[in-house]
Amino acid sequence: MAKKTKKGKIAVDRELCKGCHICIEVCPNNRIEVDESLNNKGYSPARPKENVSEGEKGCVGCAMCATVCPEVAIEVYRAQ
Amino acid sequence: MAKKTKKGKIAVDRELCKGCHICIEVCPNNRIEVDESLNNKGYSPARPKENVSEGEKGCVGCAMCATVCPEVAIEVYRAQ
Amino acid sequence: MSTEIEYKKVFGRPESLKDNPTHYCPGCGHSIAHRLVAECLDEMGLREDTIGVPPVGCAVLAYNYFNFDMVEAPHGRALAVATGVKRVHPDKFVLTYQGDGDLAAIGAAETIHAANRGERISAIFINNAIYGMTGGQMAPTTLLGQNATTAPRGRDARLHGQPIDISSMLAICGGVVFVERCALTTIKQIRKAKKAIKKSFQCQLDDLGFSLVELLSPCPTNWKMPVKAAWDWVNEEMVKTYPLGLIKDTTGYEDKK
Amino acid sequence: MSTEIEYKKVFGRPESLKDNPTHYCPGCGHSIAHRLVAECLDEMGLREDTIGVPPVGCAVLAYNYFNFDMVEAPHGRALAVATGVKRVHPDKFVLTYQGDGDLAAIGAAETIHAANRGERISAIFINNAIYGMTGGQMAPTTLLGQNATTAPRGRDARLHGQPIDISSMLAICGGVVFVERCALTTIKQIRKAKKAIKKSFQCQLDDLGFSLVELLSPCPTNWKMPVKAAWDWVNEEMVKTYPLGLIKDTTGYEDKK
Amino acid sequence: MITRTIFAGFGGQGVLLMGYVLTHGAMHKGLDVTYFPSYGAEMRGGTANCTVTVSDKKIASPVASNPDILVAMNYPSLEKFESTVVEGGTVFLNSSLFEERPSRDNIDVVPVPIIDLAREAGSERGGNMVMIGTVCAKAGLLSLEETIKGMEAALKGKEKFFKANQKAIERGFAFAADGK
Amino acid sequence: MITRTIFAGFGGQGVLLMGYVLTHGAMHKGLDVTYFPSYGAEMRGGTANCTVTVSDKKIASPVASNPDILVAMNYPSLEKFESTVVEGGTVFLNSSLFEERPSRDNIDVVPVPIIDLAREAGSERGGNMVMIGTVCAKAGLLSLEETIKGMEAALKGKEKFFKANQKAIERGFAFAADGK
Amino acid sequence: MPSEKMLMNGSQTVGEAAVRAGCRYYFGYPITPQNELPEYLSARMPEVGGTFIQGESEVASINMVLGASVAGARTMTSSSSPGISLKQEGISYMAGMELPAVIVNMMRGGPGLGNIAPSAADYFQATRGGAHGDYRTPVLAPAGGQELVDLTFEAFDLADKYRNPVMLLGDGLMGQVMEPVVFPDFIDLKDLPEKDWALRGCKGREARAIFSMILGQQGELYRHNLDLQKKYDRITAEEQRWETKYAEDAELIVVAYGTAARIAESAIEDLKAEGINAGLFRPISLWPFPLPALRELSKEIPKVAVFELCLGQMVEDVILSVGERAEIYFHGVPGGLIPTPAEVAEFLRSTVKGDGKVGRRMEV
Amino acid sequence: MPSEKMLMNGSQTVGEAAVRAGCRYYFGYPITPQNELPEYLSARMPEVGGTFIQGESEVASINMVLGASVAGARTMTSSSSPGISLKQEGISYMAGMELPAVIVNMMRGGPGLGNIAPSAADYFQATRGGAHGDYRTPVLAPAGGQELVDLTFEAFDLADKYRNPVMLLGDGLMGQVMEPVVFPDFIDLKDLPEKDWALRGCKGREARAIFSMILGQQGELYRHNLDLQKKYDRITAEEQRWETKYAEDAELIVVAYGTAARIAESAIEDLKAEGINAGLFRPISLWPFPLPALRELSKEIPKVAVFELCLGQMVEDVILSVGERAEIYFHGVPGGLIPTPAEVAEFLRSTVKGDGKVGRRMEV
Ligand SMILES: Cc1ncc(C[n+]2csc(CCOP(=O)(O)OP(=O)(O)O)c2C)c(N)n1
Ligand SMILES: Cc1ncc(C[n+]2csc(CCOP(=O)(O)OP(=O)(O)O)c2C)c(N)n1
Ligand code: SF4
Ligand code: SF4
Ligand code: SF4
Ligand code: SF4
Ligand code: SF4
Ligand code: SF4
Ligand SMILES: [Mg+2]
Ligand SMILES: [Mg+2]
Repeated sequence: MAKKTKKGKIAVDRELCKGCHICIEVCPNNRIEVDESLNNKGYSPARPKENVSEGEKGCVGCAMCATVCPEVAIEVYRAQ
Repeated sequence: MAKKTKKGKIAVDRELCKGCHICIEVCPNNRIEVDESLNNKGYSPARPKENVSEGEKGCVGCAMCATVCPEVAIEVYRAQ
Repeated sequence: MSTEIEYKKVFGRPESLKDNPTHYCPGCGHSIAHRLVAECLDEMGLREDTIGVPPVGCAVLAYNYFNFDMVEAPHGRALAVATGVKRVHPDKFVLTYQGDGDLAAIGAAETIHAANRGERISAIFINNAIYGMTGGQMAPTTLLGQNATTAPRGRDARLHGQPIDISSMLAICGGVVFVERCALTTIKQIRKAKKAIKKSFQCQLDDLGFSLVELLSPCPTNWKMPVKAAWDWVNEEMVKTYPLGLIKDTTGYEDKK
Repeated sequence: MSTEIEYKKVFGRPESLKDNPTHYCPGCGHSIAHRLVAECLDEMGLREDTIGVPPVGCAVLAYNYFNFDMVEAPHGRALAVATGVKRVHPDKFVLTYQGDGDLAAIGAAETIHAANRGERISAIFINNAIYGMTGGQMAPTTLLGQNATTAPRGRDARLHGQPIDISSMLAICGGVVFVERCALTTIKQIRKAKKAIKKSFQCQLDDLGFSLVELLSPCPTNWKMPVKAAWDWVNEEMVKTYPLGLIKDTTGYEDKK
Repeated sequence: MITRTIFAGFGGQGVLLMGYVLTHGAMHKGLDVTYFPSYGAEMRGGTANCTVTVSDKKIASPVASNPDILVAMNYPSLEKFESTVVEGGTVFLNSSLFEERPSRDNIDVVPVPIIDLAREAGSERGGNMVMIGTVCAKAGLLSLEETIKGMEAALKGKEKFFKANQKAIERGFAFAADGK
Repeated sequence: MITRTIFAGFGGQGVLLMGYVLTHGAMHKGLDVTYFPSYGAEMRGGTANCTVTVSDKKIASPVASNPDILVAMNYPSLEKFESTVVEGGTVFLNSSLFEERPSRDNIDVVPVPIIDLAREAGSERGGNMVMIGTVCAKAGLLSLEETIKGMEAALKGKEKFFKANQKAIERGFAFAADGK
Repeated sequence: MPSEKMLMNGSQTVGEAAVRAGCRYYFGYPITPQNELPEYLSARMPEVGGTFIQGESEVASINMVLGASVAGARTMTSSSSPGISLKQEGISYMAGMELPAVIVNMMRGGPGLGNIAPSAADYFQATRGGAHGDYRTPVLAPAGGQELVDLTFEAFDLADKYRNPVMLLGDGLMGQVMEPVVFPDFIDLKDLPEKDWALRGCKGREARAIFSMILGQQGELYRHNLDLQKKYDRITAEEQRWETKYAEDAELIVVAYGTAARIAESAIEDLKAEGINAGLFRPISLWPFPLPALRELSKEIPKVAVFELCLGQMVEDVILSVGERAEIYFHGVPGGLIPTPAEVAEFLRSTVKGDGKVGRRMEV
Repeated sequence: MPSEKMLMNGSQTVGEAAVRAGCRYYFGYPITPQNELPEYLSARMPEVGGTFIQGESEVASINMVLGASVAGARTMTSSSSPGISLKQEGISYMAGMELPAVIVNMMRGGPGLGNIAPSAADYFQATRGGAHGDYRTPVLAPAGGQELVDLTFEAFDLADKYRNPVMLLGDGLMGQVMEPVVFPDFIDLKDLPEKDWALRGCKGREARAIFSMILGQQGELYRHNLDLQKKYDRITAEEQRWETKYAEDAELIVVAYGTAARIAESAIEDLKAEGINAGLFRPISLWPFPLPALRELSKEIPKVAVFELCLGQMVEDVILSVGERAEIYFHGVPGGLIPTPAEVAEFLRSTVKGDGKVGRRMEV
């Protein structure tokens, strides 16, 4: 499991995020979820999932989420 | 000769005419000439030739002259 | 001399033209275009139902020659004015008559959007590749290399861009049903032009949409050419940049025949 | 828990974008387009040589987000302003960023003539089929049947005309060397869009002429749709009226490769 | 008698609708009324507010220098408008959302736990209706019937919401009457 | 001394050029001068005229109420301007073209057979040059040299016409001197 | 039958009033803060058999109006400041061609794009003619609410009566404020005075043209201008409109129009408590400006306080009216902020005291 | 080195003067009677490494000017009345964005298309701002000839000094009249004051934007307007220009500008013979209007006669200057006819006699 998460990771700036949730739509590995607690602008931002459940792939750092994010709220990292 | 002229004839309004002489260019039968005496606007108007010389056709009423005349200065008549 | 022959007038002044002599220069295409428009209106019985919109350009005084109702539009706005007229009188016949500067430069937006809305208007577009009225400045349609008072070394693609083909651009608009380009400088083309104008008028009568007839027209004065040379220049040079013929036709008229 | 893994940032904010949060609505295409433009400028090393001209439209405040010099143009006149800038600074990089109302309605004449002159300018054209900033009025690009606050029963061809395809019209102009239409609503298209923008920038750097990239862009707010539905609507409906892909390319770039 | 009320809050809180309800109710009551909305710039987002002036005489200015009543649906609105309220005026607070209270002591403060009350009335989303009910009742602007009329006029065409809203308004009136 | 001259005639008669010659000549002489052309509307055709004012002091109005000199190259111009000429002023007429004469008797009239004189000078098309020569000489506006200078300045770039024009101007001066 | 009392914002009010006044042709281009007007009409026009067209620009729209007017219809356009600037050429043409139409300007902050807060900085443009040539357009300045209804009707009537464009000058605040209004019944289009000059095709008469280019060399344009001037003089004599309030025994008269007048009126009312007796002079027609009425008033009242939502434009007309008859004070709030009655009250207090703290004394 | 004396018409004169004043970017659209200006520059600009572009319209041209100005260049456009009306929106933007440029208006007869005879009916538009918003543009009114050269130079300097568009207001007659002129030497572009606000890419500094939309809710636009107003006040204080002639011991002062002033001057000279001592007050800056100077003068001279090539626009500024200090008479000739000195003389005689035959007494 730990291994799975090592390929990539993302960081979401919860104050830049506008809660459009398009990133959640596009993530091929279902690595993003809605954070119900509102940010300062009153949106429910996206956040990376903490844990990878059984049968799921971890974040692969493919940057598809960041590619669609209208707010440039997502940074993507890839394991070296 | 007289017969030749009977097919058609034209009348040029010398005051409407602006002396562009395009009608002279297009007449297939060379039936129009320049009238050197100026009209009131100072142009040398066109006029139908009086006589048909040997070897020439008379006016056939084809209206090619009138078709190109920018000033609608030419009326065309055809023999009945 | 000989016995009187009976003659019948086969060519004369159409009723839709007044008797006034024009102010156009000798050999100018405007007056031919006027006559063609007038003949078509006569033959289609439209004169009394017509409201025309002349341009600001050499034809600004067209209302002195055309024998039907006319309203002057500001430079370039003929098709916006015509839109207002036509929307109030959908049952009347509305035409604009515009030069290349008027229709394609300052009026480009009004032209495109009236066309695109498919306004039931017939536009007569006089392309003489120059600003006639103001004394020979460059038009958007001026040919490459052609001199103009504001392009004294000739039109240069790098500096001024290439001549614009607005008719083809309009053809892309959905509301446009008929566009044809003719010349006013040969008998054949003059006759074709008349046919095209009639067809454009028919489009309006049949409520099909917007139509336009582009007429390549000599301006001997500002081209600084003798009349004959100007006419030849249309036939030999202008047509290279502006090929004659049908540009768009979705009327289905030909099919019917 | 486990040994630290070394991570490298593979996606972040380009330098040509400031840190300010945008005022755009959630799911709006404008912000994606901003990022793509910024990334291209970064990657091509152009940021410090760029002067941008935003529109009057939702992107009127683009200078709060773009991290390069910008000058505001009156509504529709971005390409005229850009012409002035570029003629003074032929060695700088000049781009406009315009909405459909700005570029294709009020600015149609300025757009066409800057394009036709072949101004060495790159135009980014955000087609969201609506007037975003002013609250959802009909745009010239609004689809047939699409509702707008000034077309409450939906756009109707007879009354409003059909959606205009200005990109194809521009392609007819001699001065235009490259036009491509992309969407901002799939990963694939976003990547294509970036490529197209880069190519357009290259045209300017190579002094080839005018180029434009049209970007189909969602406006969830004025389409009154949830974000996802708006994105889908671009991919499923808008593309029918505005087919994606290359519209004109006389750069010869591909041939070289 | 002229009463000027400012309703202020986030975009989605139904601030403008509260103003509508009061405006329509006042018109039905035969009063003169002006409603003046204020959005941010030409874009979305940020806060919204509106000023409703109700009077038994012809109203001159629709703009208020100093409102008699402030309805603050979020804290930024309280901060922004608190100081403008007339001495002896009233501030209604959305106490479901924030704890802060005005620092002035020459105004009446009425915290309204709108979410709780709305929930009691059957629909959590009716907080703004609870609030307008409380305001109208407490300030004696409109009777219950007039307020409901106002709501119905403001929402003409959306009849399906009438019932729930009426309940919420009634809850607001009840709260105004006995403070719970 | 201020002298105002109106040159008037058909478009093709070189009316504006006569004005140019006088204007340039006067400038070379060190005088102040204004040249004011007047065409028809934005179209071609019709008549043209220009007003040239020459003065040893700074000139105020370039528009003349009453010219001292009228040069009428055709009859319509005579008709139009005759009445405006000051008492004691001079009218120069293109007597090659028309027979009519002014009806006033408080002005000097100088008919100039410009075509004949031009032909004598070697070129029928130099009528306007004959005329400007006659006018400058008769009215004492410019010397022969100054007039020729004026012509050369006015036609800069068209040096091939200088010689013929000079001859025509000289013919005009001669005509002014002896009336033939 | 007049309508029930209805709650509408100012933009919608003008829209409904226009329809009832017989306007069936609207052409306009969106711009905040008046979009509710075209939006309202886009839905309303089809209901009454009228036409709504969103032009491709303000320039196109005013020229569509020109066309509809020449065709004989009651027609209207609307915009806000930058858009009105673009219509100037068209307005000058319509004035020259003597074509009636109503042009609505809901002014916003400028110059340039400015912002969408209310403003009154287009007074010069409206009253002096922002375009070229000697022309004038009557300018009516409602103070909102019911007056928007009444003056919309009047605007169409004046336009037809004098064959001239008429401007209705509001502002962004007025466009957005909602108030109860009552609409008169629909005018029956058949009851409108016949426009025998309009163009409808020349059946049964000579062909006719309407134009503004007048080329004759015999002073034809000169005479046309003198004729227009006579018309403008007639309008000046007959169409001045204003309102005074609390003017008897006032020690001070406030001159303000539109939204500014309403704010000022509240300030005046508030000041009564302090024993300050200020009156209000509210020009309703800005051109023709009610100069004689203000002049008369200024003979009796020692101080005139001018309050504008701009940095001083109408104040010139006040000076032209008042001259040295009374002291003139000015306070202006430029675009971007909405002033309150309290701010105006400060100005009036300062004017009474003559302490120069708010506003300034105009040298005359 | 200054040029030789050259004979040029007014339009060409402005063109050559602009080039020598450092203008290298001209954008304009043809319109009579000023076509010789763009035509001249279309040939001249390439000779000096400058750019001439014929815009597709007046609207496009003014916005190209905006772009060239923001890029830091001296730039100019020109037109005649209807074309200037179309530039109004752009001028308001440039004023709001504080961008320098020179705008030339060779006025023609209006309203609408009117005709191409000279006129001065765009005075209101030029001096009050024909567009929206509280803005002003300095307006210089040459009387032709050498002054066209001098004021073209001044116009560029003023524009740069105050970062504001400046208008050069001539007319069709002035554009066509040929006179001897002398041009100063070319300004070395390197000697022009550095424009550190211009946009040239952000190398070595923060990115920067120039705009007129000012949205802040804290009165940012309000403050921007107050700052602009301060600039306008400074211009008003420092940039008034006028000329008086024959004013000592005059019984009558004629106020006229541009072509009208030259015609009036001849009339004044002609009247000396009749023993009528009239003086001339010629405003050269129309905005700022030389109000204090005229006011001073009017304290000593009992009658002021205003002569305009329009139906009365500057006369308002004269009234604002003179008030009741002197009797004010007005005579105007609208577009379409060129008045002669004799006509003006008639007006002045009538003014002296007070017989009201030509012109009219203004009520003040
Ligand atoms: C707003 C405005 N701009 C410019 C002009 C000057 N103008 C009159 S006609 C014309 C162009 C004429 O050219 P075109 O339209 O090609 O017509 P043509 O004379 O060649 O037939 C121009 C620029 C004007 N009258 N109004
Ligand atoms: C001269 C002028 N007319 C109208 C407006 C109002 N206006 C601002 S943005 C806009 C249209 C915006 O639509 P679009 O260009 O499609 O941009 P979007 O907001 O959709 O991105 C309009 C009409 C204006 N500011 N100036
Ligand atoms: S795509 Fe971006 S803005 Fe949208 S929810 Fe995800 S992180 Fe937030
Ligand atoms: S980088 Fe790829 S896998 Fe990781 S969260 Fe984003 S879309 Fe999902
Ligand atoms: S074509 Fe017509 S105008 Fe030309 S010369 Fe012949 S008759 Fe005259
Ligand atoms: S009708 Fe035909 S044949 Fe007769 S003159 Fe004309 S062109 Fe010649
Ligand atoms: S200038 Fe040209 S277009 Fe105009 S009338 Fe003369 S020839 Fe015709
Ligand atoms: S209104 Fe539409 S285009 Fe404008 S920011 Fe919102 S979603 Fe984007
Ligand atoms: Mg042309
Ligand atoms: Mg859009």
